[in-house]
Amino acid sequence: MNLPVLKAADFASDQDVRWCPGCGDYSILAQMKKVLPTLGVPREKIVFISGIGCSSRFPYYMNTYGMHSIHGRAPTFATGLKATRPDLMVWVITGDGDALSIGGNHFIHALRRNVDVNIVLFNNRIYGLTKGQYSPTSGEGQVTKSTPMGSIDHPLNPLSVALAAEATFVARSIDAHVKHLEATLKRAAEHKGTSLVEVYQNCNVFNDGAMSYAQDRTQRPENTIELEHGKPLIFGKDRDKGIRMVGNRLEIVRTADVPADDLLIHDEKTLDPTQHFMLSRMRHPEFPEPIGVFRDVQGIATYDDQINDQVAAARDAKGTGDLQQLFNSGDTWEVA
Amino acid sequence: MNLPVLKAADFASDQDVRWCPGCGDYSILAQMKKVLPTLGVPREKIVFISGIGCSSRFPYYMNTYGMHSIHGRAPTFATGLKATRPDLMVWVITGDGDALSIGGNHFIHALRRNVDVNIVLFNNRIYGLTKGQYSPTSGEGQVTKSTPMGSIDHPLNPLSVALAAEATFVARSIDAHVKHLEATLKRAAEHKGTSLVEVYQNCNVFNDGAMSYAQDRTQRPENTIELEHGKPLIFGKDRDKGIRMVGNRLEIVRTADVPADDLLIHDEKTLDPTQHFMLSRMRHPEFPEPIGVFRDVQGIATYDDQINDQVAAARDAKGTGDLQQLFNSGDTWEVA
Amino acid sequence: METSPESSNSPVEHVSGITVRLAGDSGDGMQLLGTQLTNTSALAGNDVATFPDFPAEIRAPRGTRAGVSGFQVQFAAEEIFTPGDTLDCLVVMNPAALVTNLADLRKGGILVVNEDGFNEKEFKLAKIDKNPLEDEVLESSYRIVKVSMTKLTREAVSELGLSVKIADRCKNFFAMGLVYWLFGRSLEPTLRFIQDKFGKKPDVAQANESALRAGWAFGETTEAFGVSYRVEAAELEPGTYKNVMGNQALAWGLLAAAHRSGKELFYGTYPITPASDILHELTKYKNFGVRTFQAEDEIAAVGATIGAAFGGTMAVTASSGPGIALKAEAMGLGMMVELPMVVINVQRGGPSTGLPTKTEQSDLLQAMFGRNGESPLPILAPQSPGDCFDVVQEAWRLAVECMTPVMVLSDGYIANGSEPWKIPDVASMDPIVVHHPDAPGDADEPFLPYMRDENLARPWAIPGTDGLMHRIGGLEKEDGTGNVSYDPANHQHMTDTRAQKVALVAERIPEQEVFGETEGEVLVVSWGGTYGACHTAVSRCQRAGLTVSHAHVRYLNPLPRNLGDLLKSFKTVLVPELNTGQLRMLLRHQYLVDCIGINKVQGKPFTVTELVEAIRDQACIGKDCTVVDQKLKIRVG
Amino acid sequence: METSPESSNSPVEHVSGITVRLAGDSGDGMQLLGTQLTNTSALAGNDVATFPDFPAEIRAPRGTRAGVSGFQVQFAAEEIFTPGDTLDCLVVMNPAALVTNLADLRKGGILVVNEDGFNEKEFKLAKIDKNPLEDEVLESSYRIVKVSMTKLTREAVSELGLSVKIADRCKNFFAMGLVYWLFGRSLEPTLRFIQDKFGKKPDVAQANESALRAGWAFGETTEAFGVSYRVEAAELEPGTYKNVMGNQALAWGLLAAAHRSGKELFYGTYPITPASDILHELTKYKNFGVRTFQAEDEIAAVGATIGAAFGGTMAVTASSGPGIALKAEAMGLGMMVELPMVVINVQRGGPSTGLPTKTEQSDLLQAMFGRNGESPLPILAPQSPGDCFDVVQEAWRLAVECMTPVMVLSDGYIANGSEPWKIPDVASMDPIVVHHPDAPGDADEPFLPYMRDENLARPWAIPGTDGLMHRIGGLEKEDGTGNVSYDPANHQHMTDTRAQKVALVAERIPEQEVFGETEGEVLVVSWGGTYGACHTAVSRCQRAGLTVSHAHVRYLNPLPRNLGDLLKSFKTVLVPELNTGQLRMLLRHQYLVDCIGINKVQGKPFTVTELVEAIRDQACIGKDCTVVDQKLKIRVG
Ligand SMILES: Cc1ncc(C[n+]2csc(CCOP(=O)(O)OP(=O)(O)O)c2C)c(N)n1
Ligand SMILES: Cc1ncc(C[n+]2csc(CCOP(=O)(O)OP(=O)(O)O)c2C)c(N)n1
Ligand code: SF4
Ligand code: SF4
Ligand SMILES: [Mg+2]
Ligand SMILES: [Mg+2]
Repeated sequence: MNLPVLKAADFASDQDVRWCPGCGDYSILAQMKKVLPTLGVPREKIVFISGIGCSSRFPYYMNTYGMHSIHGRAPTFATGLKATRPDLMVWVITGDGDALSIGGNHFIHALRRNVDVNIVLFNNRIYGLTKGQYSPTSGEGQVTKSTPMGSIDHPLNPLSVALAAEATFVARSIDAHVKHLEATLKRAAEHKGTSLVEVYQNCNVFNDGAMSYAQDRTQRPENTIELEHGKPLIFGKDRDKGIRMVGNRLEIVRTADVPADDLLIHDEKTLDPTQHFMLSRMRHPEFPEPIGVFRDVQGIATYDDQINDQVAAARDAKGTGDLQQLFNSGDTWEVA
Repeated sequence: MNLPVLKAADFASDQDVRWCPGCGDYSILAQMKKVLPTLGVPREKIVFISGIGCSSRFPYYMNTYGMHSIHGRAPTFATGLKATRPDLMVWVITGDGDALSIGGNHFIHALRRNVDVNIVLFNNRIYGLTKGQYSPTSGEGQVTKSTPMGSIDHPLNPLSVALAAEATFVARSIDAHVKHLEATLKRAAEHKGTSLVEVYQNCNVFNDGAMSYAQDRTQRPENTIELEHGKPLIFGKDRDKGIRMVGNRLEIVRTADVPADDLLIHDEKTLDPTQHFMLSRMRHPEFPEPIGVFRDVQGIATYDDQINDQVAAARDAKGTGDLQQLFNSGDTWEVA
Repeated sequence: METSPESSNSPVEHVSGITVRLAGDSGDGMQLLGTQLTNTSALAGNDVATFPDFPAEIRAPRGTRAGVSGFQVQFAAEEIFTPGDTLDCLVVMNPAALVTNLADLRKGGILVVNEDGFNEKEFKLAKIDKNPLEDEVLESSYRIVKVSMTKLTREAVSELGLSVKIADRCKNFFAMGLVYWLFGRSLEPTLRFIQDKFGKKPDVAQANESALRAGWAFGETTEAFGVSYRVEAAELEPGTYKNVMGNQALAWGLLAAAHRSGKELFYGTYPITPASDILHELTKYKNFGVRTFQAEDEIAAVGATIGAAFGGTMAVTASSGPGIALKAEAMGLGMMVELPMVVINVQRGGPSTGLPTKTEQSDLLQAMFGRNGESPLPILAPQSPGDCFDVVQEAWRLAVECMTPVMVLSDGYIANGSEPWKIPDVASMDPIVVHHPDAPGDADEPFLPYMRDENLARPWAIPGTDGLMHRIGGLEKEDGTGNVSYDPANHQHMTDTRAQKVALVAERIPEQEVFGETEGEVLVVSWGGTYGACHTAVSRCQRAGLTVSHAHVRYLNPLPRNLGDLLKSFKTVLVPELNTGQLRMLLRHQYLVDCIGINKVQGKPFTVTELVEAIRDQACIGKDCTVVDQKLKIRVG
Repeated sequence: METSPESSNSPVEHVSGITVRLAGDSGDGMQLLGTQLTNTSALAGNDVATFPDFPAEIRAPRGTRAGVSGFQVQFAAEEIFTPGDTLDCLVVMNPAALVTNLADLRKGGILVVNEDGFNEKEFKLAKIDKNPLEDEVLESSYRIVKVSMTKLTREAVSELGLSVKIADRCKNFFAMGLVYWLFGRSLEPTLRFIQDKFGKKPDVAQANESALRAGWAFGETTEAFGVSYRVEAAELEPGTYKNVMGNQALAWGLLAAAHRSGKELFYGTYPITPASDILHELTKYKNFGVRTFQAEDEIAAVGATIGAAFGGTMAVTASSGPGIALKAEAMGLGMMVELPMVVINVQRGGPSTGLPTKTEQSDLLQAMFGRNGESPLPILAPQSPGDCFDVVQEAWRLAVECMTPVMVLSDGYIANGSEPWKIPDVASMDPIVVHHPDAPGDADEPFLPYMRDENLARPWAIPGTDGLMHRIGGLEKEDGTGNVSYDPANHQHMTDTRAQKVALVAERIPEQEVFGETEGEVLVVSWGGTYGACHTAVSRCQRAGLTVSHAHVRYLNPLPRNLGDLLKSFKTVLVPELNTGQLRMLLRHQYLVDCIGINKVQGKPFTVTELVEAIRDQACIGKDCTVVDQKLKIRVG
């Protein structure tokens, strides 16, 4: 069968998009609509499942199947769906509050089970929909509606947590960095197993500019570092700075000052997550923050494959279940 | 005031202990009763809070204040209590199911907030109380009541997760290694901020011997490695093996084959959790499993201190709140 | 030109009350405008009642119908209980606001339109074909006043040299000035507000002030209106007043309860509409010893609350329906360990995520039964924004007296509404007596954490007290000792005791009061936020000659001890609720009285008219009501 | 010596039924013994009913009262519905078992004691001062038979050279042999069981067999009993039978429902007593296409269930009270998105953690109202272990027909109890018709996911279907399109429609049946697991001459359409429940009938005697019941 060639516009639903003007969510929506047509998956085979939050309105805007579920639980719906319908491509759309506050547990369990779904975490470091309370990724001391004297919670690092939870694909991108975002979403879609993409997303109403160091086109080169598998970690507008490892610490060096092979070479494929974890600890302003794919390991069984494999194996071993035979098994007796 | 000198027996409540004969929980209870009298904290200032599970019956057996709460939520009760009563010493007793399955989210949030409570996680890699289903720490392929064809979930590593969640104190010990356990519990008690002690605990009814490689006195030296701050990582009955770092990987070496300063030196105090994370990835049978204190960093503000500091600061700045003044503030008018 | 009500030279008409709605795009600052008008009217001594109504989106698409934000206020020279049904005046800033609000404007009412907002682009956004202002019916049905607000505002601020964008942001102040002129309101409070709020940006402050004065001057100078209106001060109880919103009064009530019981306050919560503002309010009062905890979820919020209560702190948690559902399991524990705390549900439209920004009363049965097993809790509901202040204190008193979690059911309508509130005299507030037992005299006497007093309450012994060490938990506990017990008779006894403890509350709460006769034809029984509409409707019916009484139930569990007899003293019992009949169900069950429901589930409060009609229809069954109907046609109050 | 009932030479007495309880330490294998006796009796054609009762601890401390594990079984030559009230025979393995169980043995009943278990050490563990066997009252009140079971077992297996520990583990088989002899049961099924279970350890198998035979021989040889008993086969409906436990029948019912609807089964759950065994059972049937998901918690379990339902799978979740509380929010979503699924609550003693291993019926109102907002769901309850099989199929049928989650309320008593079950003929089971719409013919015709059929159900369009792409969620949705809607009238309409959809179920379920007259003096109305006790009590009262009828309600929401009229046709309506009156409340509200509750909250089922007395007391008010009372003294059936 020849699939009709789809365009980004074919993925737009008939609903008005209702985010604030200037919200970073628009860009993520746009890049998603660009990526999907390139995957060769028909629209009706795609499902978007979200929790609650500004970000979680996403499914309404996609002309695919979708569920705007309840706060924090999107991964659970996705798990049940994917386990029973492995033929579908399932996306989870979530926010920093949705995924890491109320939903933290489902988040780590989806990752460790390696359910073949793609999680896109819109991290604006704030609760948007409820109008501006701090979130688990808000900075220490951040003043918000619920923290007039500054937040006293130490923020969670979503990528560190994901890596510790046995994630097989972990990446980061930025709303405003559209090409990078598009490419990263595509990589996530292609990974078999749970993929997590953290997207720095500007909430221009309640947390404007919180990540401008990375979003702003002029600041970005100094404050972020684009990861590429097998390539050394180099950054800066003039690509004049790099990262090397000394002992088990990272440090910034001028590329001019050190031999090229002194720089840390990114290896997204290594099974041990320690190096990826180390990259996740690089935080602004001490370090440029890595963007791109931190980890993409293959060959770790997915939950959906395994649950279905066990069904197949059981059928192979015992034959397809026969209800009458089951009922008649064991001790029975006749009453005439 | 001279505090009466207490003995372990003074910490026993009048309730019959009701674990299965041979259960590892007994040893943890015994070591706890040994440690408490050494801390100089009066019994009435100590509170044990647990969730639900065999392990969570612990508070009933302690002659202190206690709460046997609901499944998975013990850290939340502890947080509310400690935030409002910083004068108390609060312990959280939990199981692998309680802390990591239903309670995973509260677990990571307590750690990141660095509430000054001590969490003891009884890890028997099984659900004991509900009679033998697999838990988030059960091994892949493990056959249990709920996984007749073997578990398909990839297990969670509690210490990795804790470290990723910004934990300031992370340790591991073993029910059967009583001296080590006693010392580790004491270290945990002494740490300011959340301390997590994972204890390998044998459930001799539903998962007997699952960790015998570490519990068994004869196997232990080959399969575990006792961490000591500032000391190289050496193990083996004859202390003839060590761990060194090559690139960013760990490997086992014979101490005889390498210069002494080639071995990895344990540093529990370093702020960057990467090295501690790396240690948490050492798993039997590829590696000996580290026991003892992985991480113990000081000076990170605790949640309870900060919440109370903000109250004090507000009082300093604005004076103790005056209700009448508040009510009369802003626009008011008189009706005669 | 001077701009104050006293300086106006236009003809003035005196009226007893006015209902205005201000409607525009959510970016147009309508909520601010409404709040200012409310405060100014309150300061003028009017009784006021408000109803803000805004879109669910943070910034819904500009110009669309979904993006319309409205604020309704009634101010009156007599006591009022609702923000009014039909509008005497509607101010609209754009076409979407016009089409979505016009239906509520009474025939002959004043319609003020920002003409500049009416153009093709806006029509398209609002999904209308042609300019609604061109409709002739408009002119003939209403007193329509078209004002070029955008243009006039730009002119007014032109000399400040601001960008057009910033200049245009002032147009709500222009509208405000106009409205103030129309209703003879003083500009002073708003001028103060502008200084407070924009003082740091003097040009913005100046621009807003200029726009405000320009609006006033426009009213005074042009003859568009001909006449302006005056509403005299209402006769309220003597005292000092201020205007309060429901969630604010609730927060202040918690402060008062803490004060009265000599406790510090712990507030554990997770943000959710429409309860979040309680958090925002309370977290300002750290210097009152308030500790707010924004938890990772609702379960953690209630867990921390129970933990704090165990430690001896006054502990409170709040949420809305979906969050309360999540708290159910832990609330069962709270009830089982018998610790005092207050659990607040600011109800919103349900079920599921429902209609988060809309009001409803559909969580009463969840409050009663939304936990596993037999787990009765006392339940109270405030009747108005100001009443939130009293009800939470009462809830805390009962919680301490009974050693139990107590539920409070507020709702979105009360939470966001406002009314004048008589400031209480703090010094003369009764204390709420809390007792924590001390170490026992005789150390050999075992402490009995489940020994009970005359209210069947157990002692609130707190960690830190020597000799009272004990363990609590969710397994059934032995009477007296509190040890785990599987004994069948003990379980029966404890189940009965917990029920009895709550039932006994009925002995210590006031009897149900009645507005009107205590027996007769029709009794209207209401609860929670519908008080104002029900009260107004009943008094209107009474004045029209119907024999109708009103009982507003504030204690929902247990119900007041005389309520059953009361119900049985009326031929007809009507129960208006913003749900499908939840209190009605409790009444029918408990008293076997065939109550009739008046139910509305539209995310909106009752209008008085709806209720009057429903009451009239029941009261007039089999009667000639011609005279009544004539009287009812005249708007009373 | 041959050991089979036929080979016995002792005098035999025929009786219509026997109630035995086997009690010992939880390490003594009483549950195994009980199960074997049950199965053997069932195979002998008796009707059987069982009641296992074990401690909450995994291995409670040996020898203590808390550690006693009991298993009660009634087997009879006629249809029975309960495991019996008082015991005809009690077998005890240690002093703790004796003191905790003796009260239930009827005067003159047989008491079999393992004498070897009675020594000072054991008395201390059981907290008794002196040897209870020395109490003379014992000898005079019961037919006591003391047997040196431990010693005799050791002797029986001595030649196998096993360790004492292993040898002693066989003593339950000795006891079993003795009991089998006493009631003329065949050893065959148990011998088969021993081979199946211990086949891989031949010496253990041999030891158990030897012990079993030795017990039988002891009964036959000694004259301790004098007489043995025979219970003839009962007259059950013709067919092939097997003995099933409630949770097992429930799991099989789910398999049958999946089969009938041509679906594979997804079961999402989190372990909890007493629901976990459903998971253990279902996970064995992967070759039936069953996928079980042990989630991280109950919320994830129900979430995954909704996800699977969205995908078109037959999806089911189960828990017990505290877990159901956690599912509340998501159940609201399930109701709102109108997807079919089954939610099972195996109720246990509440509130909070309560009494996890005990039975109760106290979650009915939670099922009805335990969610925020107006969120009605159909609710069904099985009446016995075997009935679980039918009820879950019916629940799935309704779920599909209505596109809604349906709740099933089982309980601990049913879940762990067992009874003979007539094996159905799979080939002749009706299909449950499921329809998933196909891609629309006309691609321009927009798909309406909330269009409704005659049952008000919406289409179950599943992902993967071209042209039917749509989005669902928890915000209120527009009629037809399913888009988010804040429209007031739409919210009212959707609220009404969801209620109506559930109400309409009443049209499609059977009318309420009555056992006895359909009008008259007394009607007993029951639901769920109390069926057996109520039915037995009512029939005993009927035979004693009381005019009492019985209506057992299986459909709890909506209630059967004729139920109201039925209730009104009786002078007195009694509602026995293992709670404080939950169905009673629904009936009083709905029908305004002054139902009287018979309530027990002790973690235990009703005894027939309790109910007979309660019914008699009500039925005899103002009457001379001397004759009835005389008749009631005689145990019937
Ligand atoms: C059970 C429950 N609790 C709370 C809420 C209120 N709520 C909705 S979204 C949200 C947080 C949103 O933050 P985030 O996930 O970061 O999304 P954003 O709006 O920033 O995209 C909260 C607290 C809810 N809908 N349900
Ligand atoms: C809400 C809820 N869900 C489920 C349960 C049942 N439950 C009790 S303990 C437990 C797991 C116990 O495992 P773990 O935490 O490892 O403790 P252990 O018994 O092994 O010490 C479960 C599932 C419960 N009590 N409450
Ligand atoms: S509130 Fe913030 S996150 Fe939400 S739509 Fe507006 S800008 Fe975006
Ligand atoms: S079941 Fe396992 S964990 Fe629980 S008490 Fe017994 S041995 Fe210990
Ligand atoms: Mg956010
Ligand atoms: Mg465990």
